[in-house]
Amino acid sequence: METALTYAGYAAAVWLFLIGLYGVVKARHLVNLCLSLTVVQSSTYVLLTIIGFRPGLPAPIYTDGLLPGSAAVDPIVQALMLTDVVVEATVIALLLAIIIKVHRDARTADPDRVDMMRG
Amino acid sequence: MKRNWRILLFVAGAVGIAFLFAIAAGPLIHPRDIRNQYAAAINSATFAERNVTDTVSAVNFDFRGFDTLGEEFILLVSVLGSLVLLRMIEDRKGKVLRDALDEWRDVGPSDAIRLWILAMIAPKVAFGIYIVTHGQLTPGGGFQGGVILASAALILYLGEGFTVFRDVISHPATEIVEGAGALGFLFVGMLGWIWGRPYLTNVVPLGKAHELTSGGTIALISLATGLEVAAGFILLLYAFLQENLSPVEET
Amino acid sequence: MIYLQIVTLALVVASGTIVALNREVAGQPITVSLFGLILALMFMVFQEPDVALSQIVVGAVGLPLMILLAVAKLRRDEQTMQREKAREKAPKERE
Amino acid sequence: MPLAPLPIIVPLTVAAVLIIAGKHLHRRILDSVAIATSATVVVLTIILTTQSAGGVIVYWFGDWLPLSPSHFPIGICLAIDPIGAALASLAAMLVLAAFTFSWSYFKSVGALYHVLMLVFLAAMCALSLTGDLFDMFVWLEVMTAAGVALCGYKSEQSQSLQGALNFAVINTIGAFLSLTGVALLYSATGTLNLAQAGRILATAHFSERFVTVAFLFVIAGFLVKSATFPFHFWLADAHAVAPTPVCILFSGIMVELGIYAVARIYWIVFAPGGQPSPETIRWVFLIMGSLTAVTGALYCFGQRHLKRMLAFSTISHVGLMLIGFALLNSRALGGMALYLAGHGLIKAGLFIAAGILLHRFGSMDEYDLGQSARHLAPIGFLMALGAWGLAGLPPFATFFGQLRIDQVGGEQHLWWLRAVTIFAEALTAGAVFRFTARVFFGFGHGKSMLTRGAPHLHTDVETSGQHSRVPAFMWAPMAVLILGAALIAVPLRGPADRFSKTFETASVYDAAVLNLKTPPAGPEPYQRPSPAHRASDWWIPLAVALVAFGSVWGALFPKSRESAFAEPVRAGLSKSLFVLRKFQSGRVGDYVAWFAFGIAAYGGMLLLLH
Repeated sequence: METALTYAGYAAAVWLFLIGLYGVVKARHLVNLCLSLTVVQSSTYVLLTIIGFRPGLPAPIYTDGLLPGSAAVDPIVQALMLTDVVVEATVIALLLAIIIKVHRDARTADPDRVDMMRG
Repeated sequence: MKRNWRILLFVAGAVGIAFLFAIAAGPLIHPRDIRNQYAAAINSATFAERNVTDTVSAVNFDFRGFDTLGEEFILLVSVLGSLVLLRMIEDRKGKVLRDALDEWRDVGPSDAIRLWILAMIAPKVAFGIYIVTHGQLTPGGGFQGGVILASAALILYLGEGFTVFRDVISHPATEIVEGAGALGFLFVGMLGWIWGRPYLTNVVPLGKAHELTSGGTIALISLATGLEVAAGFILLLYAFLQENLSPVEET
Repeated sequence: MIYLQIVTLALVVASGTIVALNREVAGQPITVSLFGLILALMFMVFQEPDVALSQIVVGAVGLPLMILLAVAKLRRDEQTMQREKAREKAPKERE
Repeated sequence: MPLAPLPIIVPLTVAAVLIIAGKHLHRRILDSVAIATSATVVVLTIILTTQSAGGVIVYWFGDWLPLSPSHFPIGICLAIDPIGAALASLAAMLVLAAFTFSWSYFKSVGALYHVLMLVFLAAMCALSLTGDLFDMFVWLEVMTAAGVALCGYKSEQSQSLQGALNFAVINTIGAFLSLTGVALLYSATGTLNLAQAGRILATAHFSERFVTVAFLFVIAGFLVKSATFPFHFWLADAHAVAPTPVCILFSGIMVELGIYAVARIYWIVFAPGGQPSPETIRWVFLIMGSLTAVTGALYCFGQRHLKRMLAFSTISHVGLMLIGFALLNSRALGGMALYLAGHGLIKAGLFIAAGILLHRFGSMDEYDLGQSARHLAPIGFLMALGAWGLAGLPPFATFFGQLRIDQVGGEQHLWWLRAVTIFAEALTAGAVFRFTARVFFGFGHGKSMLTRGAPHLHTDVETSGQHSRVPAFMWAPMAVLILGAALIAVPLRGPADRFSKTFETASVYDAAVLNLKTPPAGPEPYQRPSPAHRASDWWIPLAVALVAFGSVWGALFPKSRESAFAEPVRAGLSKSLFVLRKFQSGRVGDYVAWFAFGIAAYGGMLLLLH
């Protein structure tokens, strides 16, 4: 049963990665392109979650009841994700700011019509 | 390239990538013991060595604090980049700025409702501070608490409009807080040098477990991070809000 | 517990797919916020309260707000451009 | 106090202070502080380079040494070897040059420009010094974020930021795939430390398919950053919008750091276990490196905008560096290191020349400028010297580097590599020669057929002050950089050979990082190849010079002589350029499709080529 969960999580991560990329490739609007990136990013969260999860073990918070130092789920992947969640939000904000600027200059939000850099 | 060709190219690539993922699943599906060694080492070391109950905060601000330093600077640079991009478009200093919400404020809510909205700021700030300062004990810490603190500023905007928000936030001051947060992190890291230990060494007394003062530098770095994250998100909010306002002619 | 976990994974996949494939722009802040909440739920049921808290405050509130404001800004710019275009056209028609 | 973390901490601290105090400081003070900081980092990294010559310097943050009986690392370390430290010092030198160039003349918004550049510097140093896999990813992201912010920096002018958008999107996606790879590797080895991961992969016997895929995913973000085929599209777009000082860093060092990271990850993590097999790595990267070198050179010759031309030339040279890595030989790697240093300095000098043209004439377009720069002959002379260096001709470091790579290629019976080298170097240098000859010396009439269809970009003036003269703050760093690329060559040859051997020896690195009790035998002493062997490749620079001269002549005087030989060559080149230009579409969707396809292609090759 635990293996099934791992399979499911892994498949979910792969799916999110590819569907997010697909969203970027076919986006008709710069905002959608940018948001598809968050989907790609969430695929890494799902993957890290699956890697860090230990069936039946509690969260690594040793406050009440949990004996300090006893086995728990993996805290490292959580630390990696925790900072990433906050930081990537600001990166997305930076992208949105660029999009506002690009839209103003190119007078369109269709990524396929913004192509002054050809050749 | 035509769109169809592009999609074809992508689908070919995506099928390949899916295949690559499929053949790389082995160690994940059938884990070996070595996978757990880092986690186990950290889980047992955190409480014993640092008197901290939230292991994740300990990893973030102590064991792998150098990563977090990098992440903080991603945040800082992205915020500054957004400010550069958005701020230059128009200079609207000193002008009265209004948006759709302002019209609602004019006719809609009575002072009582506005008071209610503003009254929510206090618990929100308190909650944010709680989350920032209790990161070493319970889930939370500078990153989460910082965002909560920033959302208190959002309430200020909802209640009082952009002009008041701008005056309270006063953009240069917030930028200074942002820099101070980053500098605080760097400075706490340097404390180790005074004791002749490596950078980011936890040299502050570790305190008693389950108490607010536990964890030494973990709590301090969490605090600095909280400042920086809060200021960063407020600045982003400020920049994006300002984009949506039009200056009014003063009559 | 394990069924709950599988269900949340399915929800994550479904909402992520919606975000990636949605052609609408106006509705995106809502879908992204929903996606953020579901991710937070997933972190919760996989014993990651720290990440869940982080995801709730950022993914369900902070990020959608930025998106909302950016989309609103794009629409305002669009309107300004159309007005300018109309103004450029107008004198020609009179002639 | 050990110096190890200072190249990272010092610029970050100054950046944080400038955020707080920068608004109230005079522009000259800001510039002086920034120059002083980067000069300090140059000194620090040079000291670190010499110190690490005695052995890898290891520095554990937070005093978290590896656990004592098991040697298991739980913290993050800097692991500094001479090559990494030298790379950091190259980065610091280029930042110093960039700050000097932008002295007071470059339009600046408060202190933000200085803050972003200093954070960029810290990230480059951290990436070249760190010994932790996730840490590499973090600093890669810092570089991306700072780079994007610096691209958008000129945004008060009406310039499209589309290049910045392409840069941000494709690099972010690459970084996510890298993170996925790091996660997969962690799922198997349970560690994020480079040395420890390498040791576990060497002993734990994971399936070769898994290790191959993990390798590919981990390096994906760095391959994108290094702008190798087919992930190279974003680089030219980013250069077109980036201000000149930022271009110096993009072309001179950021892209090369991608190659460095690939080499570092391969040699420490994957080489000890022998998976993917060295033979596979060699062929895959030889193929991709050659493709990068050839396409980059073609694109480069087909440009009329100087910055874009130089950007494509960077792509081509990165391809040559990738070949240097792919030969999996310490002499070739030493050659690559020499080449990297020489190329970084020369390219930075050439970008300063572009900045000078923009400052004086408000344009960087070959045909718009016409012969307007004829009275700036000294600058033109320096630029021609730079092109000479790009061609890999003596006495530049690129010459010695390329010679090593070609010699090793000859030893491995890969004779066709010389054709790739000659083609890439001749065309990239030829393009710059052509530009110089036309703009500075007034040669040539008529437009070259090969630049037909090249974008005609408008570039906004980015400097203020008197535009009628070229301040010393601009031409002096250019002269120093280009002459420096020649002066470093001879003294650096020996160390490059010796320390590339250290770079490739994972056992020494592991022993230092993990504090292993029984230090394994050091790297076998480096042996110079016999002089007879070395002499055999001296004809290559001559061939490069001849081909470059031919290409320049053909491009400057298109109608002069319709020879039976030149015409088919010209037609062939222009046809392949016509096709290539379609791929360089400027649309980020296309680039992402190429990314997916490229990753799948890499994967296919890594799995199938044995």
